[in-house]
Amino acid sequence: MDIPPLTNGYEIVYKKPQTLTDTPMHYCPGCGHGVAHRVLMEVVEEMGIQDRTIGVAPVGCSVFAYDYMNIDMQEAPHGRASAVASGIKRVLPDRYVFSYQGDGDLAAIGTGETIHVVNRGENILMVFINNGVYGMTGGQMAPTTLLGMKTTTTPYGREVKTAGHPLRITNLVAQLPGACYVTRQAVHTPTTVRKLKKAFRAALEYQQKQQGTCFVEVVSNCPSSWKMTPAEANKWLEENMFPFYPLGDLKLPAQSN
Amino acid sequence: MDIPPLTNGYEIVYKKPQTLTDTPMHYCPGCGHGVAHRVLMEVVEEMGIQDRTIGVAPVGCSVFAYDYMNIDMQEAPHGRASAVASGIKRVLPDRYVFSYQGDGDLAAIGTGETIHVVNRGENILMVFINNGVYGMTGGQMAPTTLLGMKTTTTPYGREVKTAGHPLRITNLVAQLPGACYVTRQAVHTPTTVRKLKKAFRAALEYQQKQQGTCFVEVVSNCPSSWKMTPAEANKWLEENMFPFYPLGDLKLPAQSN
Amino acid sequence: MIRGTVVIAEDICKGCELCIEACPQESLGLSDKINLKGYRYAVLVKDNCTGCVNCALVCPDAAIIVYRQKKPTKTAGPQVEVPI
Amino acid sequence: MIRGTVVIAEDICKGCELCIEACPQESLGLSDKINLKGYRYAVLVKDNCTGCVNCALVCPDAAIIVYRQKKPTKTAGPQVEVPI
Amino acid sequence: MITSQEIVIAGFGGQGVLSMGQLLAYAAMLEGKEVSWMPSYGPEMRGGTANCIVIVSDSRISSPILSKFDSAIVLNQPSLDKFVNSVRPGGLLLYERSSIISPPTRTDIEIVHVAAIEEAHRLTSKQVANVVLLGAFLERRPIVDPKNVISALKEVLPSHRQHLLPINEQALVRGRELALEALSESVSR
Amino acid sequence: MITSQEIVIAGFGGQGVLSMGQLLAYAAMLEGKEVSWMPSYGPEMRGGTANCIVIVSDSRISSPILSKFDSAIVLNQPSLDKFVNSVRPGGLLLYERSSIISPPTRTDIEIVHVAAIEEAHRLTSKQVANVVLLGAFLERRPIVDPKNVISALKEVLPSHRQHLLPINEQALVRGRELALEALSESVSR
Amino acid sequence: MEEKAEVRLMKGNEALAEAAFRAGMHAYFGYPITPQSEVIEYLMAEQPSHPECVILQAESELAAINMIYGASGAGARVMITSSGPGISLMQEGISYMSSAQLPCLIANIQRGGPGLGTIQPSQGDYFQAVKGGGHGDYHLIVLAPASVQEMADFVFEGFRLAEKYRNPAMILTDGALGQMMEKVVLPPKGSLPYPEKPWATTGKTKDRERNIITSLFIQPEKMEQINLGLQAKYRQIEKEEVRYETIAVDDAEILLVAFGLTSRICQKTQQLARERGMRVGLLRPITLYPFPVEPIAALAAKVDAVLVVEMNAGQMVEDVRLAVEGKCPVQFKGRMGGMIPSPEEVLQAVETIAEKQHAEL
Amino acid sequence: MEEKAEVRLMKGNEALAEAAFRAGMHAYFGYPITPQSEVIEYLMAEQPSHPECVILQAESELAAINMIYGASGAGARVMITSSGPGISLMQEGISYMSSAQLPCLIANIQRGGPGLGTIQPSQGDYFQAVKGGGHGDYHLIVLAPASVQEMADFVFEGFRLAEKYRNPAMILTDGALGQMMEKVVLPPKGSLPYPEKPWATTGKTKDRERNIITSLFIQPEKMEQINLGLQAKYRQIEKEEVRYETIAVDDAEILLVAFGLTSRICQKTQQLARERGMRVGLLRPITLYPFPVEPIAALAAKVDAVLVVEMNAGQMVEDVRLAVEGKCPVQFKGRMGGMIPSPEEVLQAVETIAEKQHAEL
Ligand SMILES: Cc1ncc(C[n+]2csc(CCOP(=O)(O)OP(=O)(O)O)c2C)c(N)n1
Ligand SMILES: Cc1ncc(C[n+]2csc(CCOP(=O)(O)OP(=O)(O)O)c2C)c(N)n1
Ligand code: SF4
Ligand code: SF4
Ligand code: SF4
Ligand code: SF4
Ligand code: SF4
Ligand code: SF4
Ligand SMILES: [Mg+2]
Ligand SMILES: [Mg+2]
Repeated sequence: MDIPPLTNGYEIVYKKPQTLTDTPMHYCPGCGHGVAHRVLMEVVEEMGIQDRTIGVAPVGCSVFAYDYMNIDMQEAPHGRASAVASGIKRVLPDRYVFSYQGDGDLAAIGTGETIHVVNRGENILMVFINNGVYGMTGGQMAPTTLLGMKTTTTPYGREVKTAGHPLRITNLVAQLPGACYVTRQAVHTPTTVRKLKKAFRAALEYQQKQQGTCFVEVVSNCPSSWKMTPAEANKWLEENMFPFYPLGDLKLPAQSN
Repeated sequence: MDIPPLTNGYEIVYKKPQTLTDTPMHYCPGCGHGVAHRVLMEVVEEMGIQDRTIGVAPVGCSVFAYDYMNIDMQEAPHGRASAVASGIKRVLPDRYVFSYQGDGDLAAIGTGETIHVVNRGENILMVFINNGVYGMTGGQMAPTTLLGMKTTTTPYGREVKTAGHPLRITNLVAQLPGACYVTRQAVHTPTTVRKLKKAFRAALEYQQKQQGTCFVEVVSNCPSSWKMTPAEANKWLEENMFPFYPLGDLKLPAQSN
Repeated sequence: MIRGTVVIAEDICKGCELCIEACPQESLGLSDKINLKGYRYAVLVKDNCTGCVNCALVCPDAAIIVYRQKKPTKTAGPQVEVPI
Repeated sequence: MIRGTVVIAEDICKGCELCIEACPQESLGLSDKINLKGYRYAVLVKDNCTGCVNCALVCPDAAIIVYRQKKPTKTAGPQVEVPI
Repeated sequence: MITSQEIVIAGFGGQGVLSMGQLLAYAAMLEGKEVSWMPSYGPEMRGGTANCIVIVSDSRISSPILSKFDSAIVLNQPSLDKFVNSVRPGGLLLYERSSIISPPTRTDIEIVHVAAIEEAHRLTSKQVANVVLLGAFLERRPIVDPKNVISALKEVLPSHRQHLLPINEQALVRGRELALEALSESVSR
Repeated sequence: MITSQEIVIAGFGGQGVLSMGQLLAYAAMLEGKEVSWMPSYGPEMRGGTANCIVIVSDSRISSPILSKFDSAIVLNQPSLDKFVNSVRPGGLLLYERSSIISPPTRTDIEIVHVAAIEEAHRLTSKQVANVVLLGAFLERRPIVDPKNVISALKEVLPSHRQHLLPINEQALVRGRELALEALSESVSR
Repeated sequence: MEEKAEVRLMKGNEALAEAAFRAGMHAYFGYPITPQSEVIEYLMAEQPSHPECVILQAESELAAINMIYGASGAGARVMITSSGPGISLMQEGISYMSSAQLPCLIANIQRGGPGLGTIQPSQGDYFQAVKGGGHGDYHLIVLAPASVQEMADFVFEGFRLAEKYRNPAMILTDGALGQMMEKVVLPPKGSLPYPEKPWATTGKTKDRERNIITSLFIQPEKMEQINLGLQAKYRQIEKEEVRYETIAVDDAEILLVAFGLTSRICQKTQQLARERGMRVGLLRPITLYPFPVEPIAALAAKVDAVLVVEMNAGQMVEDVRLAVEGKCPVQFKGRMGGMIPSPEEVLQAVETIAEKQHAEL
Repeated sequence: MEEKAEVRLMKGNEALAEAAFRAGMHAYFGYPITPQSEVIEYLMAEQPSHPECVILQAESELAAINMIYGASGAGARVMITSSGPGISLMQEGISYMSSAQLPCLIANIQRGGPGLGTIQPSQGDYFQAVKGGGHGDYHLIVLAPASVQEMADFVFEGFRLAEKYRNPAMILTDGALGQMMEKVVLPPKGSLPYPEKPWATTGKTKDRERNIITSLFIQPEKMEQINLGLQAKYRQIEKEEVRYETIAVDDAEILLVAFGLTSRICQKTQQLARERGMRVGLLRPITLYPFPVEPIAALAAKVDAVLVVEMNAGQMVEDVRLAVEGKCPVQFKGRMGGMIPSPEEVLQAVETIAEKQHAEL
């Protein structure tokens, strides 16, 4: 994207970070993945750590994240992003390493890795995009799907009896001693975006201090699977997801030094 | 085992249940597995449900449980006992189904299954034998190994930095809405054995009421891996395991009807 | 009132309308035209933008550049101020 | 004092000594002999057993049967009473 | 009446390309014919172009995937560019007129274009442009009886959409008429 | 001096059967010989019987697993029963006297028994019964210099157990003497 | 609920799912993956009409295959479906089930690999299916449908064979057959009888010994016996269950060998070749295990050359070579990574062989 | 810390572990399983002397193989070890690594299968290792040691080949070789140079484009190119890296073919046979992939018969048959489930063949 010349007397106050490539993103219109990508890359740019940051995105809609984030990246098998990230971090302990995982990935097939990576306190950032469905494969139930919610595998709405309860894995993670900083954020309004950015920044700064795993849940949307317009989806999110997945910090590091 | 004839004027007040076979158990002297087996089978006998009980034991020292428990049983791949048990229970919903898993099995390789089986509230009993090591494979570190504890894979004692914290998976499980009854018991004294029996009985009775997963942790020993006599091991258990894994109920069913 | 403006990459925009929702000034709307990807894209429809950046913050496709009038009191040099 | 006794399956016993530890009466000890598996097995060493069942409860190999003197007051019939 | 056809139908994702193919296949099945419908796998997960291959035959169908066709029905320029040379000599290329900027120039095949989108708007439902095209196709290649297309539609439409039957029926008829008009135009030209 | 031997050593788990084999192999290696040591996999995970096959040779060793042996050293009855017929004619069967109830009856092999456990007790360490047997074996089959057994022991004993060297040295010597006595007994008999 | 045979236009994945209901499936455990997610979606949508059948989305393929293990061991008729990566994750479970002799039906709707690869159709998992992707010596019974009709039919056949031999059976197909629609005649529900399963763990009643499902036999002598038993079963399967189809092989000079989707493509090639006067025939293995060794060997003795066509780098061709044993040259034509060969490009390969053959005459 | 070459008496598993340190391994991720737990136990005990090397016990084999994936992608020299069931669980990860072209060394210390089986030695995972247990078309470079010395040497060789070809390499061995002790000469630490890995994800510096480790190529045309690239690499490996050993084959009438432990047993058989005046030779494939096709084909043209000996139901024998292509009869002698054939019983099989051969003369 060419940046247009400065309009006379005007200055740029906001533009896409250099840590995003110019490749147009394949996400559906209004999808929260794009915002989360951008905000994370803004932090990487602002911290000046592009050359020391390595990202891992597994299968899920964000599988092509490496096309958009202008940093070294690995694509991981479904559910294993945090294990892959641990492998990287263990051999390159001075780098900033993050995983970027969907709810299907992190809270279903990858549950074991999630719990154990945090329990070991791997010094990585885990970004957890909770959109309540399997977006990429066409909108099947995720562990985080709300009760009553219709998906392609719960066509009559999710029922406790057969499919169990929606899983607040972030709450579990927050209780592990290996967790350094655990927070739940969103991306659908200017305010939540600002907060998310602060959270990412904090998480990456903690990483330097080797205090354990930082875990940032982003309660996001999937307009396509939810079969809503982006605006409707964001409204639905506030009304339905937030009551069950309330925003805010679940764990802060013991000391701030 | 032939039961000797009643000594004149005496009556039997305690004998091995019929739900245990006569095969001598392969466990090391003093191993808690034997007690846990017997107590569980006593409950099955007393409830008269031998013909409706199906057990699942995965790899671990108790892999031969089917040689000792006189009920229909399945041997499961490492970590998957609760998934196997779910499969059985879903197709035979009126049977009593339990899994019997070690800490390596349930809390390491099987973490994902453990969390999701409980989260779905599968109506099974999960028996969790926590002896702080991988007994069967020769005493390697388990997720539950205490800090500082020496095992064959932590020859200098478990360290947080590399191996993370001991994992209290039972505490995590207790927070899932699918859990009906979660308790932590022991097998090393007459009193704890009596309590364990009550817990097993309660768990199987709840199963009938379809209220969700019952989860009974048994803090046990492994004299061989710990390189102690059975008596020493039980003392060490009280002094070291109990402070970190305190006995007692972690969750009771909402209503008792 | 501070004056601002936005430049929207029309080929990148997917017409999700989230910027339109987010703009406190109601400065934005959808164009009638369709871009190469087949989307009606977002455009400035009023000249009252304050450069508040809200639209850019919520744009999932990073399609928006926001400008603000330079504060005349400040010393020279095109300072890029990132407000969040 | 109620009188009891125990019968220990000497071929099954692994000599773990947990019953010995658990017996409040100190009625049990290890035999000097070795069984087929190579273990010194547990035996009654005193005649003061009360049939309290403690030893059987902790025996990992279910090797112990516990007997207790019948209460003479009770009506007839060999009742098996399981105290736990 | 022709008895067998190998057809490719191609356009943008939302244009009803796949369902047009299904409808045709279903109708042919109702007539007791052998049919196959093979959607293409675009690399895009959502949106992008779509196409399907429909084969109708009196005998067992061998390959459901082909690179040469008796007929092509295309609804956008990229699809036309992609398939124009896949039509066998003597075959048919039918396209939606307003969607094509540079029309095909082959002379060894029959080329028909109809303003299906315009017509659909006229019928007050832009959803039926594909049915208009299907009507036009069946005029030129009467591989199934249009009546059976309607029967097929009855079967596949869920109950809450059965009210759309009449408009589809009209679309089919209008397609047929437009194809006839197009033909007479080209004959008169 | 013989240059090659295929030996099986068998007994209960705790009797030091495996380490006796290792010691022998190590000593042979120190003399520049080719060696292999193969433990058996008993079906039992813990306890039960154990055995190992040790091969010492001047040339490259082919199969480390054999079913016939030049020598067998056995420390309990089940092992004797299992291996008595695996000794090649002319070979050696050495056994611990007190552990065997029904002695072997073969006449085509050399049979030697020593009271190694008794001797070990006399040396105040029942751990060294295996070394007594090793001394006896080396008297009959001098495949390595006993000095090298001691050197090997120096290498394998961890520093906090180096004080056990003298008693092992004695055990080795006593084993040798017992074997000589056994021989003279059988000769005089 | 009895249903009659019925004609429908269906996708292969849907036909497979519907057939499973009609074949009396008791339980399905699965996990979404393209290009087979329609199976679980169809099953979930139709489940209310089949209340006797459990359909569960597991948290992973690993959990799913182990739920299948448990349910099968408890006597249920069970199915699981997935594609490439998901099937790889099941290899431990499949090895266990083979060893414990648990019947089940596994469908692999193949996509292009290795790794994450593409979501396009492929036949790259032949080796995994036929040689055994898990550890140890075992075989799956492997059926390769070539039409939507067979996607349905082989569900019945798969269950039947799996239960007859107490062995996992696999339907090895691909994304194209899963997504394409054809006419399919569906057998009525209830037409596949349930065999007795006296070995199942349904609760130890007084009148029998306890049942044990296990693959652990710690004594090697015993484990070898288990293996010999398995091998004897495989020999029987090889003797009795080979299935294949031939087209115009009687006078063929060139023999095409292909399975699944590529066999359909080769059928077209065969027609085109005959139109051009070339004597080309086709043999399609229907069972990949047991493999039609003898029919291929017999034809190999008569033809000038064999051409194997696959959507992979050459996998079944090894089994063909083993059958041909040098009796005639065996050529290979493959596409990979989700590419589908066209009948015309296969024809070209045939022509090249024909020319070479003539040049050599 | 430089160390000199050193002679030691070690178990195979220990030799492998010690060699890994000396070969400059950066990271090992593993999970206990018999009969290979000594590897991680040894590594953990010795780790303090190798502070540059990460040794981590993962929570599962699945996590371990993916840690290997990450660490290898980050440029590290990595190793993982397991046995049967654990290796099966890694199949998805192995397929991914093959596709993403990540070097690593995997050791499978085989035990008897299928399923949980036994903990006794076996060669039952040959197919899985050589044909590809995971999905898609890929090959591992497979080395089969036959001595403790080779357990150490092939660690160096495995790392070297893996890095040279950017491909996973596997040491396929068994519990007996893992547990047995032999003399081993250990090369000094630092003797295996580190190649440049410009593709590794170490952080995108200004002077280069970002590095991406992926196996996803959604466009089939692109994925086919990736596959063609892999196949070209495999052809090169087949051309350049075949390793095998022969004993007394020049005048052999009967050729034994065996790998790993069974090749040692066959060596004894070969000696016994010669002692009995039978002209028996032995070919031992050292690389199972690439397989020594040509040497076997050449010998097949000269000998009367080939006898393949394996501790399985007959797996490598297929590759031998493919090489022999009917030139002479190929017989098989196998034991399963953890049973080890004795030299004498192999000799018996040889005698049977010899008799038959003579009867036919
Ligand atoms: C082993 C394996 N199983 C299944 C899949 C198919 N698959 C790809 S992404 C995905 C889930 C995506 O959901 P989520 O992680 O929530 O990400 P989202 O697309 O919603 O952002 C699945 C099941 C796969 N690629 N690999
Ligand atoms: C996939 C797989 N990985 C590893 C093993 C080896 N293994 C068998 S049991 C076991 C752990 C046993 O520990 P635990 O579950 O705590 O049971 P315990 O023996 O302590 O009672 C392991 C790692 C296996 N059988 N399968
Ligand atoms: S499917 Fe959902 S999560 Fe995926 S890109 Fe579209 S909106 Fe986003
Ligand atoms: S190893 Fe430990 S857990 Fe296993 S039987 Fe022995 S004492 Fe019990
Ligand atoms: S910068 Fe603020 S005022 Fe201007 S268009 Fe964007 S949201 Fe509206
Ligand atoms: S938010 Fe971005 S993508 Fe959406 S309409 Fe506005 S400019 Fe376009
Ligand atoms: S029953 Fe009680 S008193 Fe008697 S031996 Fe046992 S523990 Fe001692
Ligand atoms: S507790 Fe049981 S096994 Fe242990 S010594 Fe007493 S009788 Fe023997
Ligand atoms: Mg999601
Ligand atoms: Mg344990």
